[in-house]
Amino acid sequence: MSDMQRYHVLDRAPFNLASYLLRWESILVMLLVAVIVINTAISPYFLDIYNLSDATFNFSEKAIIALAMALLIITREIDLSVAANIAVCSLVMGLLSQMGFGTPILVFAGLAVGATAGAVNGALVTKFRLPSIVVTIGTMSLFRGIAQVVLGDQALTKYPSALTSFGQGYIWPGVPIPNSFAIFLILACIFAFVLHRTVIGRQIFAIGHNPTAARFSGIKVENTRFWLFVMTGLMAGLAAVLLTGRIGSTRPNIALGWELEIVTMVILGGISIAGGTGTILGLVLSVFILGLTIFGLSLVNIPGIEIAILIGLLLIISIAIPIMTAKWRGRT
Amino acid sequence: MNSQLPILVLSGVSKSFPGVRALHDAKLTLHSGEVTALLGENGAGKSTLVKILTGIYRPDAGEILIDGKPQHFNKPTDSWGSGIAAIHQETVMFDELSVAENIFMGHMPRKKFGLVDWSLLHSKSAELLKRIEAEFSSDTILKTLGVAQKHMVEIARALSHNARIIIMDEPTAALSGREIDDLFDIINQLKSQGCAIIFISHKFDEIFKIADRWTCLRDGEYVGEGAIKDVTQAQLVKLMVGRSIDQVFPKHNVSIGKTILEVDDLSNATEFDGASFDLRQGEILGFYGLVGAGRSELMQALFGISKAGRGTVKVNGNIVKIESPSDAITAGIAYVPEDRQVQGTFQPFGIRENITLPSIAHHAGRNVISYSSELATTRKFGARLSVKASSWEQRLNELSGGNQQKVVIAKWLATKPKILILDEPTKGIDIGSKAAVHEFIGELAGEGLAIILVSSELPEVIGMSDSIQVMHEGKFIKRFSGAEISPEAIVNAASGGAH
Amino acid sequence: MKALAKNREVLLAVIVAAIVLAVGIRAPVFLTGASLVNVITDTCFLFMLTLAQMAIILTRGIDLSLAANLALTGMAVALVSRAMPGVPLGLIILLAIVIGAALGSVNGALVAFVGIPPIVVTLGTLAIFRGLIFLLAGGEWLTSKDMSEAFLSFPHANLLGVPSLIWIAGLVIAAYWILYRQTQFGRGLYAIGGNPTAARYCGINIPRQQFIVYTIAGAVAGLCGYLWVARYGIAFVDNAQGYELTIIAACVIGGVSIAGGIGTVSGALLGALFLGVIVNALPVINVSPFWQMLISGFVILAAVIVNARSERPIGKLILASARKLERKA
Amino acid sequence: AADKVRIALVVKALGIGFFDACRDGGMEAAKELGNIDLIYTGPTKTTAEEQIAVIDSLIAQKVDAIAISANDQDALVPVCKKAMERGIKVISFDSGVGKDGRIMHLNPSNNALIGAKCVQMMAKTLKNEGEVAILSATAQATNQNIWIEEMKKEWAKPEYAKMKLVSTVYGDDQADKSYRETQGLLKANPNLKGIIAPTSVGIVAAAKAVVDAGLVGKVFVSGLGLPSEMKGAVLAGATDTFAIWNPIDLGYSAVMIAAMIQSGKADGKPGSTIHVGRMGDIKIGDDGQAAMADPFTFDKSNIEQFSKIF
Ligand SMILES: Nc1ncnc2c1ncn2[C@@H]1O[C@H](COP(=O)(O)OP(=O)(O)OP(=O)(O)O)[C@@H](O)[C@H]1O
Ligand SMILES: Nc1ncnc2c1ncn2[C@@H]1O[C@H](COP(=O)(O)OP(=O)(O)OP(=O)(O)O)[C@@H](O)[C@H]1O
Ligand SMILES: [Mg+2]
Ligand SMILES: [Mg+2]
Repeated sequence: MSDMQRYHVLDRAPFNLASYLLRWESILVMLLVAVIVINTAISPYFLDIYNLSDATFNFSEKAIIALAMALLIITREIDLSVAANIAVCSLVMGLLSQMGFGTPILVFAGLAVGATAGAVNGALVTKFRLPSIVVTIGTMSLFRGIAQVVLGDQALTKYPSALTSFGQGYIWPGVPIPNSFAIFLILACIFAFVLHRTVIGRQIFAIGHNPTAARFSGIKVENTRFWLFVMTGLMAGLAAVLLTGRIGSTRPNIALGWELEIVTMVILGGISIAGGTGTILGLVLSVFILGLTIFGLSLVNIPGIEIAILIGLLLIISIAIPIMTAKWRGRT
Repeated sequence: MNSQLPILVLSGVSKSFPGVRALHDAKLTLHSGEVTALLGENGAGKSTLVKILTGIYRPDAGEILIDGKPQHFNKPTDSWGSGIAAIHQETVMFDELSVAENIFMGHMPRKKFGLVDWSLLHSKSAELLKRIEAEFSSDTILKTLGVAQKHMVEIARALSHNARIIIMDEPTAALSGREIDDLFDIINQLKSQGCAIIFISHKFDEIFKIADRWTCLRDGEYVGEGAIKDVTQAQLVKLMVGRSIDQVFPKHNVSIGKTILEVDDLSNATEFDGASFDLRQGEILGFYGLVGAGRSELMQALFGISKAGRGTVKVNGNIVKIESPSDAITAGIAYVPEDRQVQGTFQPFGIRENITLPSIAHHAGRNVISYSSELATTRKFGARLSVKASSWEQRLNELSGGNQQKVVIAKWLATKPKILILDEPTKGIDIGSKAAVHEFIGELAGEGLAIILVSSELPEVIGMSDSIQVMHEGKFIKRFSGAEISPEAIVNAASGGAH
Repeated sequence: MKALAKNREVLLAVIVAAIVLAVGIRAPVFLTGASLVNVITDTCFLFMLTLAQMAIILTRGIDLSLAANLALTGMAVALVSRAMPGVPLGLIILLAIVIGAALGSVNGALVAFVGIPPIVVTLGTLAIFRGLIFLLAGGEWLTSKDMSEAFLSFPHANLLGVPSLIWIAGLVIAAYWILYRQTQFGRGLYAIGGNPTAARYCGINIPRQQFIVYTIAGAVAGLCGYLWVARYGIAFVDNAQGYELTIIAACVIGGVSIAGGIGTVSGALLGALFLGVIVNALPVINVSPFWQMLISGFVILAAVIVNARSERPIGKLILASARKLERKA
Repeated sequence: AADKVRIALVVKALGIGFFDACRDGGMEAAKELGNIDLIYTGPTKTTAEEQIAVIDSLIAQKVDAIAISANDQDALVPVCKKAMERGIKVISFDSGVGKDGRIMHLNPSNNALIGAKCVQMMAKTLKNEGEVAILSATAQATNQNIWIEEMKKEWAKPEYAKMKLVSTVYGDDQADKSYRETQGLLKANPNLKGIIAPTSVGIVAAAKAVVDAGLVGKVFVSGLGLPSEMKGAVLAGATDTFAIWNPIDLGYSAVMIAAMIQSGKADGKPGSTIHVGRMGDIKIGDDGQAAMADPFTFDKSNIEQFSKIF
């Protein structure tokens, strides 16, 4: 056409160091470095490969759920029932274990129950068009309620040793990488690849930016959301398998309050609660920042609740910094 | 007329956004009792100027004089105080609130203790509605109104300020025939009351009908002004675009091929009834009707957005079940929606990601997306529609409305459809781009694409289409073709009169 | 549409009444005046906090820190009362309101002026407030022995046979009703949630309104903080733990749209009453404690589903025949 | 300070009055022994997962001994085992860790005795007659459940035939829930005469609810509570008697035992005896458990005096 060259359009915006440095991931990297430096300074026990590896036990299960939750949050949904879901998964595993089933069946059952519970959430949200925050507040009570009705004041503690040694174990004798942490790392790579390199990932972002336009673009919005709920449930099931194995016991209050910790991980990772933005790299960095902050501070025996204050501050300040800088840059 | 002092003088106004110079040393002069048309291509800075005049943006430099006195607008209420009111390009409406609240939001009449004076609010609103001959009451909840009625509420709101300067940023973009005439009646009424009016539109027939003067912007800069009676459309277009555009509706001589789409008795409970038509390769079928005639609803049902209750759709002679847009895309149908903000664009995505989204599977071998393949497509369609941007990664919310529209069209062409449905494709885009779009539509038809063109702009429908289907209140009235096509007959049919 | 909203509220009211009656049949004692007053009194906190939360949700925000604010303020005034048993009650109440408002204004400032998403801000302050309780009291529990007689007895005092807690809740409800229905500020909240850009074009100072709304909500939470501590006679870190979600559930059951811009006072109050009746009724009819959580989860879901069904949008009425039908209905 | 012996006292959760009193006892023991660095710690929530994280950090710090009151007797076993494998001496007190996860367990008192005591106190107040309900903490609390079990055993005795257990409810150690549950009990059981709350949160809330309902003198609350928190209830008349062991002594003993075992002065093996400072000798039973002392009862006569202590 005659005016093919009417405007000159670059392929990419020219490189701009400042905006590169102000990317969320860069800020998180700086934060992570700061956390490591500070922790090393305040405790001689921090930079110890065995200690650090043990520390990962306490956040890997949550981080695994956070991966799926991140995708859900990108599509403007949320699942607050994940922790309660763990309770139901663990419950079913415990009951089956009492009946004498072996580890493979238990693992399968944990995953299946988790995915089913996720499907319940997904169906309620997508079929009835309900806001997920409310649905999952409801199913949170429902799921934990089920555990409570079945277990009452009892605990299930008879688990096959294969399961417990998996939950408490390391990938290889002598290699200080716990199974749960290794699973998290592998899953993080898979999630990052899917989200950032594949069609489905692009569609997930599109749904988060503008669900209506996504529908008009031929994306099966409700379908995708449904499967993301199932995926989140599945990850909760996986976390339940690992956690049950690790502590070898099931009570109705297992994993109590994890939902907010997981949401905190996701948000600090730069995944916007308004949908559409975020990276898995950011999430992984945030997992390390939170995990190492908590571990480092508890090494000097700062009470958990004071650490919680710090994390609250960290969350607010770290989100405020880029917003403030952007404002300030916009003004000049 | 120009002997009197101008009511508003704006001079040396500049405004930049990060990376974009929206206005540079712009100027504008208004006189009482005159309509001034503000002209410019998409992204020329018209809406930005409006937002500066209404206190929404603060200019980086420049001066605003009203009655010779300098003004500083920091927030919308400041500009109301100086007698300026505006109907913005984006709808400024609250669906859940009543008409009266919509009119007076931000300046409700109040009684003791700052409580809202509901009775005064409603009586004032009723008065305003009566003045513009609206037929709904002031306590109607807005979302129950149709588009044209909503538009009247916006006009009532502008009037509620008793403003002497009224700005209308593309007020006719969502209106058709009769409603536009109603609007012009109101404008004339305001003129006679001594108001100065800024009228922004990309439709020249309207400009020549209503405006007294014109001011033109190009790339944010002032390029000239004058009286409407002294210029021709070609001169104005040249000023706006910087070159001349010869043909607005290029009618290609295309050999029309075999029937590709057959729609039989498509109906749903509330929106359209008994839609039957067929479409051949290379054919452009226009759909005309008043706003709210149900054209978009029909097209959306065809595209799988909503469910039709009854009827069949055949593509290439085979019945297809279209239950979702992805089914439609698979069947080779593409739909450029009418509401680009809500239905068409992903604002935080860049141009590339927007354009390739519906056809993303073509760029992904085994699900993994290839960036270079995406970029090639983006360049091809972006350049062909002359999208103006700094880079292909620029976010959509940084583009002007018209350029966003081009991206939306590009993204559907990239799906390589067999049947292309265009719903108000040139709504809000400037004359130059419009010509490019029309040219392109013609070319596509030449390549054998079957096209449905839904438009509320009569010249466009008549100029582009081989035949025209008219709808009224959800029903098919008549399909005009060849010599039957005349503006009078079509408008008559669209208002339900041709039975 | 208006009729539809009314319908939903009527429906909710009928459901609440039905539950009360059903419980009454199994345990007649539930229907006695004293017992019903008790239920209302117990739900007073939820009434006030639901309205406060509604104002925030209307502006497309959310406040997860209300319960933590309540607990922190409660602890602060309890500490004051212990340190200075002689402080007059009026001053204590004023102090509670001021502390609560100050905490709320932190949320407000971060949301409105810095521009951080509300859920992030309040997730953060939720943790911070809870932590501060621990720091403030050094982990101690304050019980009735640490509080003065006047401090403790106020929520139970009767005025014209009605507990003062109900009076206070009544005042707060009335104030919120006036705010929502009778002021431009309140209508502006609906505008902000309905269409923020439009609200800005209408000259509404969105940050200012957001700030005020969070601050008022904080003040209400602070007031509830004192009342809570006085009523239950204990101040500790876990006071009202998890209550933030109950408040949000009450809003949504009452028809307040999480997407902003929609919600009525009567709806929100009914939503709160609904939950209040459920939690009070279950122990009375001897439902096994293990079943309570399951039942309340189920009931929340049921309420939300029923609610959503009545909210289904109908298509555009373009066909003349469809419009006629609609008019008849 | 480097050569000091570091002993961690891990409680169910920080911010609970009872455990703060335990800490005071622990400090006393540390001071008495001289070379002890006492780390008082615990999670924010009473869950096993959080407590495991705390233990993990103690292992990383290479503390010398841990005395823990467990949130879950089974879930803590693996991590405690890991601690012991790394040379840390682990004992449990108050609420036990399963056998494999600790060297020995110190019960505050004999469980059977506590259960019996609760029933006996109520029986005395009610003169063996009337309807009684139990208000517990969470349904998962190990010690609560053991005590309720023991109460039921005592209840089976013929002298309580006219005293009926009508209901058991759970207040989750939350003031408002406990309060509401009590209100529910009062409404659902119009003839209720007594409430036994073997939890320090529950008992306070229950007494408050009884006072607020104007049922002082008609319904009596008993159970386990701290004198400092129960003073109001006793003076108001809602509570006639209640019991508790001395948490200061409990903390003292736990730290003392941990220090003894750590220094090799005792091995903590079943059947052995440990000398526990001012508490005298404590004998470890064949199940690896020991009992510290009998529960102590409080009423109007001694509440003033003890409410100043703990
Ligand atoms: N908020 C903003 N941020 C960044 N750039 C902006 C913003 N608003 C407008 N622009 C840019 O400023 C320029 C002028 O835009 P404006 O909306 O005023 O154009 P217009 O003349 O109204 O065009 P149209 O006819 O398409 O409505 C465009 O290049 C646009 O991309
Ligand atoms: N009831 C409504 N509420 C909100 N927006 C509306 C409504 N009706 C139409 N609109 C908007 O107004 C514009 C024109 O819509 P509408 O589809 O009614 O007009 P039309 O396309 O000219 O008529 P039709 O296609 O039905 O013949 C679109 O942007 C649409 O989204
Ligand atoms: Mg514009
Ligand atoms: Mg249309």
